Amino acid sequence: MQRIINNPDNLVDEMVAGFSLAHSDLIAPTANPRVLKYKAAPVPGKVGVVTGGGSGHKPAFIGYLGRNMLDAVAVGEIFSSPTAKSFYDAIKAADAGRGVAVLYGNYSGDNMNVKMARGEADDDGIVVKTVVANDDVASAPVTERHKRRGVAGEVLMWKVGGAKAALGGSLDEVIAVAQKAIDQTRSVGIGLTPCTIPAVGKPNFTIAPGTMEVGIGHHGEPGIRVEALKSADEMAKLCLDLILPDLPFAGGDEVVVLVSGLGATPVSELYVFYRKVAEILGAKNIRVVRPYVGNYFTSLEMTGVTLTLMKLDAELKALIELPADAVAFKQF
Amino acid sequence: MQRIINNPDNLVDEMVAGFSLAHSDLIAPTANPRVLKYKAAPVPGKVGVVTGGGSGHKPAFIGYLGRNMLDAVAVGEIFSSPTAKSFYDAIKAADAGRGVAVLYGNYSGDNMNVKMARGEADDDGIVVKTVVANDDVASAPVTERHKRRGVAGEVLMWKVGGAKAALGGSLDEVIAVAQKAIDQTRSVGIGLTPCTIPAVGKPNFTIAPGTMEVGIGHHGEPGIRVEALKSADEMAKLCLDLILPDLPFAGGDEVVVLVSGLGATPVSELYVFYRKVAEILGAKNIRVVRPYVGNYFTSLEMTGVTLTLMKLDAELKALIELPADAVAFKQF
Amino acid sequence: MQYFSNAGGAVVVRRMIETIRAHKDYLGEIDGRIGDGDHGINMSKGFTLAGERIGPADGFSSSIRILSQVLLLEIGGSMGPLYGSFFKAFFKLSKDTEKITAPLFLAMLESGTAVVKELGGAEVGDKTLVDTLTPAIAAFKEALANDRSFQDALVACVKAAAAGKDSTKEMLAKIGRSARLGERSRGVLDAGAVSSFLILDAMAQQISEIMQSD
Amino acid sequence: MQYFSNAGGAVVVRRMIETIRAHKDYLGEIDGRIGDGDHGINMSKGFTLAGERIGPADGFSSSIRILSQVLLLEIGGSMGPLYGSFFKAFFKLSKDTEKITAPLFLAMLESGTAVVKELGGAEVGDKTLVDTLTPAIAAFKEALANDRSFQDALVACVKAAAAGKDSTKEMLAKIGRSARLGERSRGVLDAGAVSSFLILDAMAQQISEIMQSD
Ligand SMILES: Nc1ncnc2c1ncn2[C@@H]1O[C@H](COP(=O)(O)OP(=O)(O)O)[C@@H](O)[C@H]1O
Ligand SMILES: Nc1ncnc2c1ncn2[C@@H]1O[C@H](COP(=O)(O)OP(=O)(O)O)[C@@H](O)[C@H]1O
Ligand SMILES: [Mg+2]
Ligand SMILES: [Mg+2]
Ligand SMILES: [Mg+2]
Ligand SMILES: [Mg+2]
Repeated sequence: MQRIINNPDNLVDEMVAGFSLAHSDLIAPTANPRVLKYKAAPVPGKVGVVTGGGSGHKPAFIGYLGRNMLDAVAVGEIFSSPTAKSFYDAIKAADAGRGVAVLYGNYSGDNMNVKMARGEADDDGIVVKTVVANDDVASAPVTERHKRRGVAGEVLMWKVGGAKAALGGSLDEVIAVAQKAIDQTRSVGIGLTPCTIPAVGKPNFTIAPGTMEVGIGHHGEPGIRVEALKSADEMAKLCLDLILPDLPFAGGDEVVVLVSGLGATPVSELYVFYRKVAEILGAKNIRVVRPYVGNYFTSLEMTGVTLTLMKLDAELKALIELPADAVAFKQF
Repeated sequence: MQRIINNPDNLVDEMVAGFSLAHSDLIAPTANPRVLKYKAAPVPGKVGVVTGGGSGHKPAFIGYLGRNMLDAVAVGEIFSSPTAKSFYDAIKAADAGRGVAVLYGNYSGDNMNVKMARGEADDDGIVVKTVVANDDVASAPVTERHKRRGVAGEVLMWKVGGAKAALGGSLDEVIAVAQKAIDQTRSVGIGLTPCTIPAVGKPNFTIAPGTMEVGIGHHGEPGIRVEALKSADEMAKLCLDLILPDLPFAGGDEVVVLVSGLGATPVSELYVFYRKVAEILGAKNIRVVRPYVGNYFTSLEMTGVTLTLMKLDAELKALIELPADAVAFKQF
Repeated sequence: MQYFSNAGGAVVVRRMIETIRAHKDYLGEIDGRIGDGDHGINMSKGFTLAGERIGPADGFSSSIRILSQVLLLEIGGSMGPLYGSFFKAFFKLSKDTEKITAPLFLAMLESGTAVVKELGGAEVGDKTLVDTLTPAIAAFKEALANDRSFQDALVACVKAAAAGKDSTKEMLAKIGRSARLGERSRGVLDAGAVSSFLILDAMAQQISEIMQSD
Repeated sequence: MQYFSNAGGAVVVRRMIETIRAHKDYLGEIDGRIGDGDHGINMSKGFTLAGERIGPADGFSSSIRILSQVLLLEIGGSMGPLYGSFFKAFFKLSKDTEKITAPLFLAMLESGTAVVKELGGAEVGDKTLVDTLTPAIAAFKEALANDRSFQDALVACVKAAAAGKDSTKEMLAKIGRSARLGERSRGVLDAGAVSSFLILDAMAQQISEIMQSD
């Protein structure tokens, strides 16, 4: 394991410490070492926007803390949901009296811990509502969308929800638009090499050289099928073939495209991939209003890519366009 | 080779095409497909700032095109200097009549191609001056600094030079301050796993598991020594032990710190590393005015880290603090 | 009637802790085949922490409360809330009782399992720890209904737990990270089903060793 | 006096192109040991492109100009400017001459090598292509001074080039990517020294085949 770590058991704490030190202009620690917040949070008069999840997805989740984005984030162990206590503390750190929107991904640990945290917050009189991201088309048929995982589409949900809150939206409005954002969003990933949880010390799944895993999960959950490795252009087509009919997206639509590496894929290759995505969408008269290409939601040192599309209406478009200032999401 | 590519021979062209499509808000193509420019370049009344280099270092070099940063970039093949013609075309794309500063790294191909491009530009009456980055302490003794390679410190040189030009500096002023920036900057890298040039198809060097290569180059040039793999804290100390005495940096200094991953190292680990760097510098009373942590200058999918420190004076500090808007460097 | 003493029952919790620690790698390996491989780490971390905090004055109830709180407050994942709530039920039902009898133990098992099902939404057949717990409770209950001893009921319970755990091997996962593997989830035991079997087995063995009668 | 015809000399350039293409992997491998492994790719790409552009009407001078321009304008790296300038000298000195004689060939070699040294700053002993070119030229020159034929001079030239190339094996690199490897650069041939040997060898062989006398 060729890693830059100390004792793997301390990895998350040391990462959080380094992150807080490096970004003290934007981020503040809280009494709970597993909760970070936007320095200005709770922002007076604003609905709090919170998320949380396992670590190992840098820059998710803490990289999206900031102005017009997230107010507080609960930090879990590598690939493991944060504790209910951390979600609860994050909710408290974000609450300015107008309620808190917890916008998180559909994993059973997160569902349970958010549920328990919400119970605690209720007792404090904090109004908490949730949106559960389920943008990964590969993780269940469209008829069972509630079973689908949340993946890189969460970034767009945070962007939209964070913007609505920043513009003064009520809790119900923030929840409604974040729900709309994720309902209009579809993602799929392709994995090319596995990753290793440092405390485990070896990859807990394999992808044979010369093959690729279509629909892989962000924690290495196996995909829907294993195929012979394809060219970048074919991968782009394959991802769009899974995504486009699912919503469906159609000619005339305006979309946001987010191409995220899974960690170890050179960013140059993400642009090669995006080039073909743009070409195919162009041919179908689907207009890319805003492309994001980079490492937005990773899986440790996995190699591969996820493609996310969000269909815009006027409201979503305006919220996506709003400036934001987070460590990993600076838009002006 | 688990990569997201088509024909490796087209990788650079397709990457440039994807990049141009994705960032048309900031970037414009030029008649030479191997030259990209900041959309507003040549900026009237401003000294042009140009760089160039081999591909495979994303977001370097094209990710630093933008407002208050670079005006034009010459793009080479993977790990290979751009052509003299591309440097020449980049110079022309950046020239607004006040001359052009070419701020590049000390590699023999780049030296030769810039030299030839400069010859052509001279014939056109464009005044070109250069600064050659040589921040890598591992690449030659301090007595032979002119032999040292340029590595991640180039980003800070571009930031400073770009800012000076944006503030209306003359060519000589831009050159002087970019030279000062690099003179005050020291870097060193540690490599943990090798990388593969797609057209070659296999790694052209190896790093045995359980070892690390101290002082590795950005193209896999072997380091100054191979050691048993150390903890993140020990790596941080080791890097500082190489960097601090070289300038030297001393108590009371104000510095910029840039920690860059080499491509495949999870960003969480860069924060673990930074945590220790900050701790050691704090103990020595060296004040970190601005830390940058992320993938700023990579080597395809190599695993590892580079550490860069720049010692500030009032002028450098002001130039570092100036806002900038580039794809990979947004500071407001 | 058989019982074990609450005051002397910390050993039951300690025995669980030892077992989970000893099986850390094994649990990780099982989780790795169709999950993300961290079940051993998650469990071992929480159980170890709890072990460090259980003091000489602690009995069964206060020990299991410590375990429950560590899991709920400091572990996270799926296992933190599920096992945390599971053990919390044991604490709640036993905290005011010195002699822990078979009917009380049954009530704790039933209450803990009900919370797990409510919180996680899993039913028998979904390939989770519920597949271990449910038949184990049924066997324990049936033994009591047939007037068997606490001791005998524990043996029946563990036997049924083992069978329940093994039954997950051929199941299609319907919940958690492996839920959508479809056919690919078959042929592998469920990690939570295994850890819950280990927990029941450790409890049963230790209770047998400290069992008393009056 | 021996000469080869400029008009019929495109084959000399074609022969170089074939050789470089045939040794693409070998050159990459050598560069990989102490450089970045792309020497074969860089060279083969430029030479192949040039090969596609040389037409039936081209002679030696116009063919070598095409090669030179491709290298200079489209290849980059170290080899683009170095070999580009090297071949440009061949074009410049031969463009107005139909019979290319030994003294003219010597002048081209000398002029090309001078540009390479000037541009790259390498001297003999730095572990670069200069270590192949310099002794090769000296041998050619000496052969002419001793009134040997063009043919004989070419043989001497290639022999010295081979020795020059081999001499790089035990050198410490002083320039280019491998310059700071110190002792670790010893024991491996220099990639540019090898490619320049292959180029001289290919030229010599093809010139021998089309050699004429008057
Ligand atoms: N909703 C749920 N209800 C019951 N058990 C669950 C649920 N989700 C997961 N599990 C159990 O959790 C186990 C995995 O635990 P662990 O690996 O520690 O957490 P994670 O899935 O977060 O990595 C599974 O084997 C399964 O038995
Ligand atoms: N400054 C120089 N002068 C002469 N030859 C050089 C110089 N720099 C590099 N070389 C030659 O270039 C060769 C490497 O070429 P290549 O691998 O194509 O380019 P790069 O070094 O840019 O990867 C070396 O083997 C050496 O012979
Ligand atoms: Mg997990
Ligand atoms: Mg190269
Ligand atoms: Mg797991
Ligand atoms: Mg090379």
